[in-house]
Amino acid sequence: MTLLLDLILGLAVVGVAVWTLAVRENFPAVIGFVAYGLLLALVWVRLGAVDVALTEAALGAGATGVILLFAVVRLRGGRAEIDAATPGPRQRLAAGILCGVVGLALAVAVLSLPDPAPSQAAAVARHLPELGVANPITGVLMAYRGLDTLLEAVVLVFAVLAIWSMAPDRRWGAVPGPVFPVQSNGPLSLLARLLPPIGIVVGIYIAWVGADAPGGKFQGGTILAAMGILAWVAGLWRLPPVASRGLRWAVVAGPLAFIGVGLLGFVFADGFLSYPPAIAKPLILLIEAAMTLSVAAALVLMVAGPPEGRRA
Amino acid sequence: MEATPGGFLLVLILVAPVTGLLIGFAQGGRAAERIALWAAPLGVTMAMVLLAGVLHAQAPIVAFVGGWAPPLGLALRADGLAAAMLMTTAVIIAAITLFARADYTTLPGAPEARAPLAFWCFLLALWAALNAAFLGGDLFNLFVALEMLTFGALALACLDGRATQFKAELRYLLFALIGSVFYLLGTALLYGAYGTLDILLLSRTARSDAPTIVAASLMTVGLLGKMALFPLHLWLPAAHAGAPPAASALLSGLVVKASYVLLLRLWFWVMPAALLLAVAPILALLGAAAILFGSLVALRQARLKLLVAYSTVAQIGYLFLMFPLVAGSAAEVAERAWTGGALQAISHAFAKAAMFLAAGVIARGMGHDRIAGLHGAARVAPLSVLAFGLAGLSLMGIPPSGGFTAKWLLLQSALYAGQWWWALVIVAGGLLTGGYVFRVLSAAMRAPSPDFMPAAPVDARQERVALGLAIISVVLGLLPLAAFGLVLIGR
Amino acid sequence: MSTLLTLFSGIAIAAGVVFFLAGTVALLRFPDPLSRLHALTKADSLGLGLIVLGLLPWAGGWFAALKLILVWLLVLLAGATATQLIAERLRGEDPPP
Amino acid sequence: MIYGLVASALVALGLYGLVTQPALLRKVLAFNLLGGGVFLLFGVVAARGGDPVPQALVITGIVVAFAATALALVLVLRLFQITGAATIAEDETRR
Repeated sequence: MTLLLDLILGLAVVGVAVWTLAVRENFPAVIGFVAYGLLLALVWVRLGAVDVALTEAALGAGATGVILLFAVVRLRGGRAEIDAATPGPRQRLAAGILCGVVGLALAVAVLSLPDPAPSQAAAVARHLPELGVANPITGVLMAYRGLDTLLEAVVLVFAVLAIWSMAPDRRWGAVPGPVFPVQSNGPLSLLARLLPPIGIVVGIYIAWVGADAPGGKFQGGTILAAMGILAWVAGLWRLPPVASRGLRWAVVAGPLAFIGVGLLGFVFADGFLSYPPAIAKPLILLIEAAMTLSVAAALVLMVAGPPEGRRA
Repeated sequence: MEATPGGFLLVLILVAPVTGLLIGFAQGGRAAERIALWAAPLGVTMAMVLLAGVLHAQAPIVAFVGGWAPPLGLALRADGLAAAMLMTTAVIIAAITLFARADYTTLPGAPEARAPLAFWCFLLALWAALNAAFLGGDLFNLFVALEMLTFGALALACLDGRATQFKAELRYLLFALIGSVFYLLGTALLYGAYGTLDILLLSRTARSDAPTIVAASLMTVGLLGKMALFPLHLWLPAAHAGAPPAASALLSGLVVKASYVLLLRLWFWVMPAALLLAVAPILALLGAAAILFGSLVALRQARLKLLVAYSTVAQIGYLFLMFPLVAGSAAEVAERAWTGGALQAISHAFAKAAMFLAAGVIARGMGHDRIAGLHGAARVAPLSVLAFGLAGLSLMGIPPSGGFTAKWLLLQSALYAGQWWWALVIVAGGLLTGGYVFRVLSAAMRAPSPDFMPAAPVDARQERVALGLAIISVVLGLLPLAAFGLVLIGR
Repeated sequence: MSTLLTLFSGIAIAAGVVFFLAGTVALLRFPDPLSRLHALTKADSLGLGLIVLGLLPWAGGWFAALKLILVWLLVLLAGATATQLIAERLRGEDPPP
Repeated sequence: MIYGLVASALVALGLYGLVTQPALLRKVLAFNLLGGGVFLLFGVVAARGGDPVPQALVITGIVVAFAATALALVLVLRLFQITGAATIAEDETRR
């Protein structure tokens, strides 16, 4: 029964992927991609990885889908150029064979992975009490592999600045992204008024429970970002200009808090990013709170894009 | 391996530029510039202390982040190679900081502008990413470092905001992303097979089974794409030549070396010797092709910056000649080849950074970078032409430059190992390099036409920085060979 | 008691699935966008509501039950808004009949 | 494991799309399909060992992939705004 379910789900994912690649128009392709992401989230649930399922649904399908849609709306035409650049059947066959070989090699490699599978599960669980958290993923992300997470948070700052730096010089200092007209009534405006209070509670809740249950800063931050984007698109909230100090501190608060707590580890514990067991959980929650804010801010800015409006 | 004293230094050298970047970004362009100016001497000092520490201990310095030992936690390791690369990075970044002040300064009271903020932040960013890439002891952590590197390199290269550059950088991004994906696939398989991604732990357990072989192939192809080894070099010339000079110097001199060091770690640490023996000749063959192809194409370039970029394609090739010479050779020959390879990476970093900076100054002074029209360049920017020539000596491998020592070590070990054909490639590459360097120099030395006017005044300090880097690339060859025993520590 | 609950849940969820199926068939078979929207949202809202209803007894605590109901309400809200937006757009594009 | 095969198929498909689709937007889309396959491979590895570590790696990976996508799309849009080009095919106007 479950095998059948997995089989159907697997086939559906591959089917949607094929369709997304094959369909000629951009818009349905993006819709197909969002469906693909949601199906993948289901697969993650089937694999027992609810944290990843939440991340995939929120970031992989949701946020990625939004920026792809934004791009589709703004990229019009180019059909002739695209057709001219389409590779011929022989090139496509060569590419197909090459990709097939890669896929086949992967399949062989996966099927010949050793049994029983090596696992760090026991080690991860053994040290969780020292951290005061119950969600093993949070333990890995915040403690054992904290450096990965810190660098990843910095990557988000890189991305925001890199995106901004693509702007034309004359737009520097302006508001990021297009400015949407205020929708004083209509369904979008209603949604943008109704949903954010609920969404903000849900986002903070998901970030908060991350210590002990599936959830965390990236999932919660994405929900917060979605609320911000909704209010922005409905014209109810104006993004601060890129020159805004407050905005920039919001983007860097998470990684800075991470580094700050990490450096305190030199004084109070066994070195960088090491938490004294007595206050490990409050420290982790502190970092998570700052990171939630920064993730949300960075995501809104990444969706909005480089500054386009007039100088503020 | 246990954590060693001094591990905090590894953390500081990684965290300091990150913190500087974050605060600089938040506080704006002028703050970022000031932070970068302070970071340069601090960085060189930290790298020197670290290098002295490794030399003193004659063993790698190791830190376990958060006190969690691998396989659960992440290790940072500074062996001799890492210490040498960190030092190289710190010096070149400091030089570029000095060079770039003329282009990207924000005057007091002036509003923040786009390019200066982005430049100083991403200079710090690239520095942090390079440090992370040289120190990282975990294959996934290194993936994150490589991504940081890609983003930073991309942003710096696009700083001028020209459309042609966007196209070149998109091509770079596609190569880099496919490279990342291949690399990541490999790490997934390795984790599935061994339950760890720590380089040292893997080196003790790696087998020659199907998952390992597939992982090794995928990761190697991915990294070769990122470092533009022939025939995956297509993106490099336009991406590096079109960037602003300070960015080109970083990209060509340092960024490609991060993938190289990672490739060394993958093959000389992680993978079992039997696999390495099989793959080494293929890598060297590609390297040889890169040397010959890159040099020949460089010889035919009409533009100075593209010539320098194709020269990078060629010089990257030398880095791969060491693979078959280290693998399976007697210890003494292997040590020579290893030292030669590492020294080539270092001396090329200095020489290529000098060359790109000099080319940038020359292009600005002349108003263009067409080689045929460079007559009079030696009069407009004499020190830059001198820097170009000195750096060229190192690239050609003429004594007493660092490039000479590197290529001489490789050549010797090729002969000792009985693989004389690589020696032929080294000599041929040197001759071709001489050809394209002299082409530029002879054009630059020519007297200009009587009505010649420089397009813009050149900045004397920028010229001196380029010359300084070129001199370092030469002086490296005057150091006693024992000094390079450093890169053997922890091998 | 528990057999009765199981029966209740089974029927509610089965009914919900039927509504989903009907909505999907309508999406594929109906001729114009407006009638597709009409059928789809009705069927999905009710279908999800029935499934949530069927799951409530098994939620294991009032907090989880509340979350299930919240999910349904949010889907209702989002569905209604999206439908309105699509319909508005359609009306704006087509000439009035 | 079924999902190991699904992951391999997704990687092959995504790679094929990335290489053969000429439009930049579709290349970015294919890159994300490909990413889904790569992450799924980590998921299979995690499920085999009941191990949370690869799951944490995937969360990091998804965030990085999103950042890369956002950056790539901005580059694509800027290129389009300036030149009207929707591909990176070589054109003869350069140099």
